Amino acid sequence: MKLDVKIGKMQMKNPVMTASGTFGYGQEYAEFFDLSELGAINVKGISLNPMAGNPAPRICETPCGMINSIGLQNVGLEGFLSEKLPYLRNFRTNIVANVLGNTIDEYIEISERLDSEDIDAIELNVSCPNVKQGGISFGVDFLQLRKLLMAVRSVVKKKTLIVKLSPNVTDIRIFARTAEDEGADAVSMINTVMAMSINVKTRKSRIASMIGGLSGPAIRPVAVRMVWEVHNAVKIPIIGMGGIMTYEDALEFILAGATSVAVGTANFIDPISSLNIINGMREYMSINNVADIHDLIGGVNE
Amino acid sequence: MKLDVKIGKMQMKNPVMTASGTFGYGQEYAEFFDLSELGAINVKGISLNPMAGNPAPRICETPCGMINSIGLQNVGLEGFLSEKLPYLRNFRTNIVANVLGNTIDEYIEISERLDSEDIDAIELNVSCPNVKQGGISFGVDFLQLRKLLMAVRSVVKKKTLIVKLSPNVTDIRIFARTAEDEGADAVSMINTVMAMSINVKTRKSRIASMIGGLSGPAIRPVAVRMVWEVHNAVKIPIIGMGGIMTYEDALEFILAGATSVAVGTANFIDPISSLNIINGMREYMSINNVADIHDLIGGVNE
Amino acid sequence: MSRSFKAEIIYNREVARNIKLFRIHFLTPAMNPEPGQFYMLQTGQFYDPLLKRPFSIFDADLNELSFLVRETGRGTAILSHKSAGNIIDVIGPLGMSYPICQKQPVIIAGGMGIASLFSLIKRFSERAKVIYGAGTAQDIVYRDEIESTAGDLIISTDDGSAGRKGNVMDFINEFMNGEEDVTVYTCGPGVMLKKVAEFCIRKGIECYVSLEQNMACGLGSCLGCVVRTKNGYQRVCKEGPVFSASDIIWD
Amino acid sequence: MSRSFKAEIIYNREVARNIKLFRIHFLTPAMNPEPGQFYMLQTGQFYDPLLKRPFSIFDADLNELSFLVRETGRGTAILSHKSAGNIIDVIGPLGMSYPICQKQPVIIAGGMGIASLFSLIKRFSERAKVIYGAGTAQDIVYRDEIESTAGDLIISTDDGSAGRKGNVMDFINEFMNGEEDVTVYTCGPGVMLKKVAEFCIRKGIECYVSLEQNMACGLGSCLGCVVRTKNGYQRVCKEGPVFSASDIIWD
Ligand SMILES: Cc1cc2nc3c(=O)[nH]c(=O)nc-3n(C[C@H](O)[C@H](O)[C@H](O)COP(=O)(O)OP(=O)(O)OC[C@H]3O[C@@H](n4cnc5c(N)ncnc54)[C@H](O)[C@@H]3O)c2cc1C
Ligand SMILES: Cc1cc2nc3c(=O)[nH]c(=O)nc-3n(C[C@H](O)[C@H](O)[C@H](O)COP(=O)(O)OP(=O)(O)OC[C@H]3O[C@@H](n4cnc5c(N)ncnc54)[C@H](O)[C@@H]3O)c2cc1C
Ligand SMILES: Cc1cc2nc3c(=O)[nH]c(=O)nc-3n(C[C@H](O)[C@H](O)[C@H](O)COP(=O)(O)O)c2cc1C
Ligand SMILES: Cc1cc2nc3c(=O)[nH]c(=O)nc-3n(C[C@H](O)[C@H](O)[C@H](O)COP(=O)(O)O)c2cc1C
Ligand code: FES
Ligand code: FES
Repeated sequence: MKLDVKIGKMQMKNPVMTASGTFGYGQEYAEFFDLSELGAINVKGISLNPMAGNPAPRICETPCGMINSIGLQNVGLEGFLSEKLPYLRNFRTNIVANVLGNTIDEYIEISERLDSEDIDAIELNVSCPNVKQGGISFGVDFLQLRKLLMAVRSVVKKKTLIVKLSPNVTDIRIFARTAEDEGADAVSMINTVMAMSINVKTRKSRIASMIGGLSGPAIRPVAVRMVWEVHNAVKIPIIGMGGIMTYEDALEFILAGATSVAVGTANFIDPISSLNIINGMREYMSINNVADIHDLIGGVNE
Repeated sequence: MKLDVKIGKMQMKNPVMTASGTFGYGQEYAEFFDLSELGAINVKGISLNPMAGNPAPRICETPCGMINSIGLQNVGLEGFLSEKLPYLRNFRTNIVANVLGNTIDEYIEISERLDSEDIDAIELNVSCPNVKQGGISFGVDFLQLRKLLMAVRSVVKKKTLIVKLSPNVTDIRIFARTAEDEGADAVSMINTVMAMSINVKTRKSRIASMIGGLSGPAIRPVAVRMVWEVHNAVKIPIIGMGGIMTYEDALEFILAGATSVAVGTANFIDPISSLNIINGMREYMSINNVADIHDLIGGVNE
Repeated sequence: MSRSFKAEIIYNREVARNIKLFRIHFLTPAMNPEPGQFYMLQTGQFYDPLLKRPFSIFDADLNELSFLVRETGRGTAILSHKSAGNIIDVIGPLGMSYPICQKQPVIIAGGMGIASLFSLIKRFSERAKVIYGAGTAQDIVYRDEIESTAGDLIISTDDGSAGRKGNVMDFINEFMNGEEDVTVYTCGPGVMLKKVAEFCIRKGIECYVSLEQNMACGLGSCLGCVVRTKNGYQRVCKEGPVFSASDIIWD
Repeated sequence: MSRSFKAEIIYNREVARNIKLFRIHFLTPAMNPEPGQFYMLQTGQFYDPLLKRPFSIFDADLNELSFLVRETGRGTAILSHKSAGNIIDVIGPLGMSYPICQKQPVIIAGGMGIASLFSLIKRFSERAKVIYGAGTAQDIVYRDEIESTAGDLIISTDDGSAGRKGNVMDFINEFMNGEEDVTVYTCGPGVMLKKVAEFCIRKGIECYVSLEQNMACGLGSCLGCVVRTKNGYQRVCKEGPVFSASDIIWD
């Protein structure tokens, strides 16, 4: 049974990775299962300099979902390389570095540096709704995205380059095509959906920054639809995510056209979700006589 | 205690209406409560000619939501006027006619006719994701929307004109502003979010038409966010909807900036939801010493 | 008296493999159902699962209703684990019942189809001729009651572990014995319904089928639960679930 | 031995108005908690409510854990209605416990704050001096146990219906009796914590507070549960829930 997939130059032993921002830098999960089982680990968004993040409360629960506005709290590029990466390298799995810049120059600086470090892929977060001057305009304006990608692709020579797409757009295919045209190796999708929840007792937003990003099972049908749309629009591989809780959910994305999937919010609810998903996938393939996971990619019947 | 609100020329005794397509033409609900209690009844989308709708299955459940692809099955304009409207007029409430055309001319023909009939408001559905040639392009292309509204506003002289906005856009404020600029009396939002769900056993979409519209509590945080955005962008009243199940949910929309709210999917789960919501609102106002519902509109604290 | 009410679970007990008899008691006055009608039962406490689920009335008496619930997914899993004292919201009775015709009734139940037909068998009592087919012996419910109620009964199982070996189509001809002046009532898996319907249409036998479709409201308002009929799309929850077999477009 | 395990509910009984003692039994080997640590408990069966909820360890012994659960919203409503035999997923023990200092321990519990401090009182036993304030008599739990365990105890209620009338701040001065060589441990409503913290900081008294914040993971990975400290944002689930009062930026 073949579960391995390839995203750009990155060989994954199975299609399951963790979603950026939902798995810390791995440490918190290592006590629950062997992280070497994962296809890849995607880390919390990395900015050039350390960021403090947004005021609290940063999260709240909504029906079948949660809103977060962490505001890209992170240790910064140097902190990542010196404090976090060495630990992650203890595991036989791929490391994807999720990158966020305020300007094209920052994206270039971080990406160029990461291109020569011991990581496997660079994921450009151009879609985080939680940082004001942040990457968001790249994610909802495809001309900006084109400019950004031309610049970044020219400095990312060795590593796989992934573009993480925002769902907060009219036609996500345009952004996927832009990524493909500008030489991205893959797109990952979806980032969180912009959302708000109000406590009617206090008449305040449930998170300090008014608006945040919705994740979890609530958004899965939207994510699956978008993956299917993009699958019909581009040839580069898709990393699908949004509310994956079980292996069935993961397979929905694969059937819709994703080559790989990422587990996000599920890590909060059950720390071994991603392992269960890998095992469930394997079992499904064995029961249904699927020899190679590639036989399922985009396999939804019309 | 004042619960009455005004949408264009339409006086509502309370802010609660039913959402188009979720309340039939009222008949099914009359046995459960007195429909005269409602602020307004919004009927299933009306097209020029009767429409058969989409093949089955047309609906499926998703986490905290449902996807539908009814495909605008309806009795057509004449059927509505002769078979449905007389019944609805037995109740002392407003009737909103939700209208869907395939072309600008169809929208004009239906709207012009309805303008001289015994209804209270016309709601242009420019955002139904379930009809191929349907209104959807008007809902995601603001230049098209402008053209449509210029034409329709010139024939809708007596009735309140409402534009129902699609959430499947990058910036919903642009569409709301277009509606305001072209003389719409109000915007209603949000219609369903385009979505897909795959049965991994059959490897088929759970609904026959692959993609449908997501409604229910899952989308509420997205809808509330959009209402808040639009409230900060236009002056015309907003009719807010998307996953309202309880009076607290309805108040979230009002605090975010909606003048009126519509109850949709909740009607399926509990046929007296809208009545409970009206009563709950009244109780909240009494407990919290809110004399006039207008004191809550847009009242979320930043 | 409203068709929307709260009910308390009296018991929930396994009556066959994976099948529970789910008995509830209205807490507020409710209407009496007719054979073939159904109810929408709340499963989740909050919004996942969101929608109520449709179940045929299995048996009804004073203030109490019984349903047969087979666990197949999330909603039925929750119902199967509810216990005495739990309260749920219920809507019903809903939909059209089986028309009670004067001709000889022939009732053909496949598997869980018995849930919809049991109360019809009771209604016709010894007049009823029944074929009740199932996969295997463990899937059969209330065999003794049906045996003592119906005038005539063939039990069949695919594997021969109970009754005769075969599926209902193998016995239908023999059972009707050339007689065509009967009314057939049938409920069961889609494939079986289609075969029974085609058989009856071919022979000019009056036949009523009870159909299933995903439902949101159960009230006729969402237009979600349609089937194709010669009169266009019709709602299983309103014009159905019982349809005349000859009205359905079987494909 | 994993911090993620399944547990069976042994009982769930009301111990005060709206407060249940929720006792569970591990089904797989689990670790022992320290006073001040907490667990994440599953509430919903599917995805609504989605997140686990944090609860302080109230009491622990061989293979069993107890929590005090006050019903305040959807998740706690579900927990309050779970009954013996139900199985839930649990993660824990999590977070930092109260440091066990050598000085005289003064324990100040406001309302549900007792949930976090009860096991600390047991740990210090007769060394502990305790102020336990609540709104009214009906909100007080385990008064007898606390009375017989602690060396010294003031019970206070806002309405005087049990113990002395007033809030904990009214007694703190009297209670400490000018003595500043004590360690204060406190948990309760935010306003009270702030007052106690400011009091201690002013007097140079060592003080540990247990804080609450919305949590998603409880593990330190989501960065959702932060509070502002002099060392930047810190996670309540990881660096906390117990913090030194002087590290917190109280605003
Ligand atoms: C009129 C009618 C009468 C029925 N009577 C009975 C009965 O007496 N006993 C019984 O065990 N079952 C009966 N069913 C089928 C029962 O409604 C489904 O098994 C049940 O809804 C499955 O829910 P779930 O959450 O467990 O399954 P899931 O697969 O998790 O449900 C997902 C969604 O699909 C829908 N769905 C899945 N299967 C069916 C189905 N066969 N029919 C309609 N909707 C479905 C569910 O309602 C839900 O919206 C009846 C169905 C209809 C339409
Ligand atoms: C470290 C810690 C220990 C706690 N110990 C206890 C305890 O021993 N006994 C007890 O009864 N309660 C305790 N709480 C509070 C308890 O977690 C909340 O009352 C509970 O999460 C409310 O959930 P709900 O679904 O009923 O409320 P809802 O208001 O419906 O919850 C909505 C969301 O808000 C969050 N939330 C609401 N109130 C709080 C709160 N005070 N703290 C954190 N998150 C909150 C919930 O987790 C959920 O994500 C503790 C909280 C923390 C952080
Ligand atoms: C708490 C939290 C933090 C996140 N941080 C990041 C981030 O730093 N960079 C990024 O690209 N996406 C981030 N995301 C988005 C996730 O990677 C993922 O795209 C999204 O949550 C949808 O998947 P899910 O529904 O499985 O969580 C974050 C999501 C959550 C919930
Ligand atoms: C079954 C169904 C049918 C609908 N039909 C229409 C329609 O005909 N016209 C329209 O403008 N919106 C239609 N809608 C959208 C609703 O009016 C509403 O905008 C949407 O469902 C969000 O609200 P809710 O989450 O409360 O259902 C329909 C929604 C559902 C679920
Ligand atoms: S289930 Fe809504 S119309 Fe039948
Ligand atoms: S709850 Fe996730 S970091 Fe604390």
